[in-house]
Amino acid sequence: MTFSSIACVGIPFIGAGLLRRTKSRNATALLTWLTTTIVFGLSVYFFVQTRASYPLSDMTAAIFSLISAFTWWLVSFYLPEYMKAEERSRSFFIFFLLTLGAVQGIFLANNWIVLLAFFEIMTVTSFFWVIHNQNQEAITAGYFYLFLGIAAGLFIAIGLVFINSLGLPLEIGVNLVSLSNSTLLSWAIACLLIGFGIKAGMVPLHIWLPKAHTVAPTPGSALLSGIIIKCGVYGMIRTAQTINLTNPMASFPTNTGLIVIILGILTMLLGVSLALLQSNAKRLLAYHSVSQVGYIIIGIGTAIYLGNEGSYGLAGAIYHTINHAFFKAALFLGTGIIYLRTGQQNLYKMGGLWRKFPITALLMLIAVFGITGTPGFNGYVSKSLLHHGIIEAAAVGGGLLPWIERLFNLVGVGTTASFAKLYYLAFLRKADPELEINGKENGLLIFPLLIFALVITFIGIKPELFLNKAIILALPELGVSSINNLLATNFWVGREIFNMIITLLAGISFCAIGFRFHLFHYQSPAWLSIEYLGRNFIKGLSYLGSLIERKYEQAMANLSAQAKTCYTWILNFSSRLDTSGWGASGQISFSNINFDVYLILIAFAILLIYILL
Amino acid sequence: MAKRLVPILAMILVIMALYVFMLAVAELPPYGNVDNPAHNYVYEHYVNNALEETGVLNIVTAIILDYRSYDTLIEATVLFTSIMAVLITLKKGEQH
Amino acid sequence: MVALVKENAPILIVIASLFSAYLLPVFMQYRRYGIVGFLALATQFFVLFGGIFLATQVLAKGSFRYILAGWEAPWGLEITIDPLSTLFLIMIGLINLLILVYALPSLADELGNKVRATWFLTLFMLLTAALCGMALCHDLFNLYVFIEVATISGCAIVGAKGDARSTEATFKYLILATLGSCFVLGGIGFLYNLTGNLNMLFVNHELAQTWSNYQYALWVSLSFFIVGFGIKSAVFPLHVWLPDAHSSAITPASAVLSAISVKGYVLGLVKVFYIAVGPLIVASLNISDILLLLGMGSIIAGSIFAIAQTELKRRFAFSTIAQIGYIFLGLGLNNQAGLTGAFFHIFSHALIKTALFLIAGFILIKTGKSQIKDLTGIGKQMPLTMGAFTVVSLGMTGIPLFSGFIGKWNLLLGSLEAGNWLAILVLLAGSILAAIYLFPIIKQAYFTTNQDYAELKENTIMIVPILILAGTVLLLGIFPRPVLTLASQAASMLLGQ
Amino acid sequence: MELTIGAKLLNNYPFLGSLIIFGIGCYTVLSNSNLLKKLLGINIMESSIFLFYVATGNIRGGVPPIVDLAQPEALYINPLPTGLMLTGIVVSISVTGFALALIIKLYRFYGTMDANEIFEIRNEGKNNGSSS
Repeated sequence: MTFSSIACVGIPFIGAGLLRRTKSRNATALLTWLTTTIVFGLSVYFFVQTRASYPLSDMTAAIFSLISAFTWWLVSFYLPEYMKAEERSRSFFIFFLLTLGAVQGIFLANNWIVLLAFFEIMTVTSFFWVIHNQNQEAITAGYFYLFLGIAAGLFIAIGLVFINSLGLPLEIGVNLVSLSNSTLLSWAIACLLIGFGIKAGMVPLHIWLPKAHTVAPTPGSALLSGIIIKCGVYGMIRTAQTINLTNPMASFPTNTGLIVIILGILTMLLGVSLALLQSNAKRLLAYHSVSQVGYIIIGIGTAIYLGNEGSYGLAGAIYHTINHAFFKAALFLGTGIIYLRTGQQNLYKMGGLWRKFPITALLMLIAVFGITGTPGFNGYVSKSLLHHGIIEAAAVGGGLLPWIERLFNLVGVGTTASFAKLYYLAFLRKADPELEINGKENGLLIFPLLIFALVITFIGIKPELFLNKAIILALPELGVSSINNLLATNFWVGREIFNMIITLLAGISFCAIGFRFHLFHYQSPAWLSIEYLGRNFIKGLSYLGSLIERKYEQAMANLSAQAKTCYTWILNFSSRLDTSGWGASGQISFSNINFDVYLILIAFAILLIYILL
Repeated sequence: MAKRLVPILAMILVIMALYVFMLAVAELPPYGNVDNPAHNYVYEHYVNNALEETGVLNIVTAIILDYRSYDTLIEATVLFTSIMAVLITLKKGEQH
Repeated sequence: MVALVKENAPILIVIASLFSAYLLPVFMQYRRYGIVGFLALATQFFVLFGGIFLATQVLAKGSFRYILAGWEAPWGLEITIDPLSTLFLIMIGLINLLILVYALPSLADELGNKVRATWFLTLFMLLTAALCGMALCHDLFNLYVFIEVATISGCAIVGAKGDARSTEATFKYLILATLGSCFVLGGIGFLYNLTGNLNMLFVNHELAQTWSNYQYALWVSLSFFIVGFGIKSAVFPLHVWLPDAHSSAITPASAVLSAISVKGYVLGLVKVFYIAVGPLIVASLNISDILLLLGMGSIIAGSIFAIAQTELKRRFAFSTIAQIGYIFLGLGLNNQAGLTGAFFHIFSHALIKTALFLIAGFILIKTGKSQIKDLTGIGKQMPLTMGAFTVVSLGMTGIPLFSGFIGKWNLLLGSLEAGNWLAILVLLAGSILAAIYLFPIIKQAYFTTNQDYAELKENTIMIVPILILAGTVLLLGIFPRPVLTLASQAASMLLGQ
Repeated sequence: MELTIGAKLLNNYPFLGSLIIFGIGCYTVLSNSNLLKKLLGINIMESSIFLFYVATGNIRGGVPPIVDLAQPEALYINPLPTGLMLTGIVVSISVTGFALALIIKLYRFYGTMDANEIFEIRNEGKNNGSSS
């Protein structure tokens, strides 16, 4: 750990401590901004330093730290303006900074235990973002978030316990599979993958994600989607590193990679299909976080599957992590502006907003281009890398994998369709007469969006720059050493672009068809509708839930009564032991000095006799 | 019942412990023998070289005041400690 | 000058604390109580930084020895500077410094006047010097003399309060501790009889060749040591003096006794068994099993007795017995992880127990309450203190992220390695029992409110050491590396790896 | 020549004697409730250990370890245990002094030196205190 990395972790905590003392709202905002700025500067410095001492140092950590600090820094411009409308803004600011520190700690930790510690801190502090509004929905979502977060931490802890009990080092970046071939290690790695998968929103443990991201204040949602779930992704990358990436199919349970790929594609499909049905803008974006994390997981999966040859998958995963942070944060912040000025999150009640918010509309369009993978924007770059990866995996593996490649394209269509829907409903369509608009766009609100849009476009136009200067450097230390193909990647291949454009067109036409035939809010007879079924299903579930809850409460009451009895019993027992000869509770047992000497001598005698036995 | 048993038990224990003691004492090097491990190179060094090295005729003095003088410093400290202990136990500490 | 100090730092640590002890009454003779306090603090600083300096040297260059008075090893005395002793020096310096910072403002009031306070400080410094000496010594008889200094000064600071209760406890402590010293002296006598040496390395060397001839005699000698050190370090059936002494003494005295002094004797045991006798002989004579049994008995019995106590300090005193059990258990496991866990636990328990006693004393000073049932709603009045208490008791139970966890974790690993399932069970039971005897206090403090205290102010300097200790417990739980390195190096040194 | 255990024991009589005195000391500590006598018991135990050391250092036919220049070939007894016991005696005296001071203080509090009586007095005080 260098000084700058420790400072990256420590300064947000110090800043959060100072925030308790600030007098005015402006001072709070300024202090927050200052802290994030310092952290951003430090992480840039750290990045540069890491690059300078390249093969010796940890590039992956530097990249993740830089991206998270950058996103935080931009959001801190947006935050004060947005939080004017919210209550208890100070506590949000404090937890904003605490979470920054924890996230930096996760990315910069060089030891699994430290990583776990910061992971837990991050869970708890970001829990306060989720419950910030303190209404029923927020609290339910918050507890979902907290419990699954703690479950994730437990899974990780169990994995680490397994690793440690095998006598393997707990340093991050050690290739564990080459040190031991015990089955316990596979369990350990499975536990780690599940633990980090929960945080990343992997199917079937993604359930907390849409709830939590919807109820948090928008800057919180942006960071939750942009960075916090990337902590899980980061953990999965680090876990992949412990599996022997340089020598893949021979060493470790061969189907690990395949399982991860299948989980990834399921995550994508589920996320995107649920996203298509949403009418709440933030919920739609949240489900897209699930599906985009699926892309990343597929990348990691291909890297595990292909091992040394999996450079496309891994580079694509890291690149998509970064890109997703940018465009998803931008999209959330854009929706936040609309929500701030109209109080509306329902897409069907918006409309025609491009007249009132022209700059927001433009910048969000760029972000939409990014997420749909339009050539010339950043999403295209990472998606084509991931696509490359999956094609290579299909070429090696065959079987299921070619189908996964097709589904991969299908998800692209779904993504485009749902964003076309979002953009059309919110901006292009005729305005809803009931929509009230108070206020306009504001420089501070627009600024982070602008920067994000610039970065999105810049990466889209010059994708090689960041790939060659940073991501490729991170690959060898992660265990993927054949990077020559990647260095020579040409993103502007006609076939790829054509493929993408086909996907886009298909998506838009699907969207148009959807609107034409009301697929997105399809009203069939009640007994047939998904909602009806769903409602009954949920009714049944809730009945079951309440039943279980009642039983659980009874059991807990029983248990606590038992525990109380037990405690009283222990108390009585020990006090009886204590007063009858061993010493008197609460008073000096001076007269027992004879007894004490006796005890010592008997102990001595027993010790002596021990050798005869 | 139990109260009567306890001393008997203790007595048995003590007798068995004494037995082990005797075994141990029987194992010890014979008393007063020159070849005992206790009279090894350390002893020889003290007896042969104490006069040259320290210039003291009494070898015991040479040992406690020169070879093991650190021990003697601490021994003096024990005395000092006990003086302080007696002071803090018995004296009120008021000077006037 | 600096070079001279650096070169002779090992012996200067002991000598400096001794001489500052000699000087304290002299300064008081001229009514310079300020200088007395300053000198005491400065000496503890010196011990702490000396310890850290030596630790860096040991980590850089490995253990080394320092020859005293110019006489080579078997004829003269030497002291050894290894990871274990530097770990102890750091612990002694840190804990004593914090205790002094806590104690100095109120010491004169608590003991009656400044003269008695000076005497108390003198004894405190003597105890420090003796413990440092025990950490550094490499000679059996030298160890014994230091033990005597520590015993007498330890007894005296218990009796410093001067009321009937503490005097009785002191007498009991003195009689039993002297009994223990007799046993230790007897054990040393046997070892000397068998080897003709007092220097631990030479004893080890001689024993390695001849020990099979003297099995019974060696056994008697080791039994003497177990009982002697067992009494002094208050392991379960021999613990009888501890609760009385620790609960009746004034706060700084009970803190230093519970946190450091008891472990000094454990260190003596470790030195005799692992350096002088050697781990091989210890293992083949089944001494390890006895230590293991003593440790397990201590954990269970100490915790169960602690539950029954109604007085705060007495409960903590019994908890010390339980925690000493962990250390003995680690020593009995006789493997790398077990010893590492034991040494780490020594350090972390020193922090935790000091904090607990200081908190108990602070509550006593501020509210006059010493019974647990009177502490209702104190969490609201003294948020900082009880916050620290919560942190520290979480540490004691061994929750991850607190320093207690690291030690217990290593102990668990050691038990796994030894395949000792009983030890694992006892370790887990110990954690649960610790929760049972500590958490009701937290519950009492936070979740009951039916008592009004007068305005309580926590803004004295006395709160600072408590907060520092709680912070260190947390910090050490997250970054255990420096202490853990010393502990594991000490373990591998003792096991001869 | 292999000796029997009995013969070895007889040969090592000083060690056995010192350990027996150790036992007597223990018994004294145990059986007397008078604090002073307890202290004496401790002293007896310490003395027995001193005896053990001195016996270890003895050599049959040796002379005291004071260099006699007239007799260069003299066989001296082992000076080291003797030296150690000088220190040991000082330690023993220190402990005794401190313990005596404590006994004086207890006598001032309770007017007796008997542990049992002290216990009764304490209990009475406690009962009175609780009843009043």
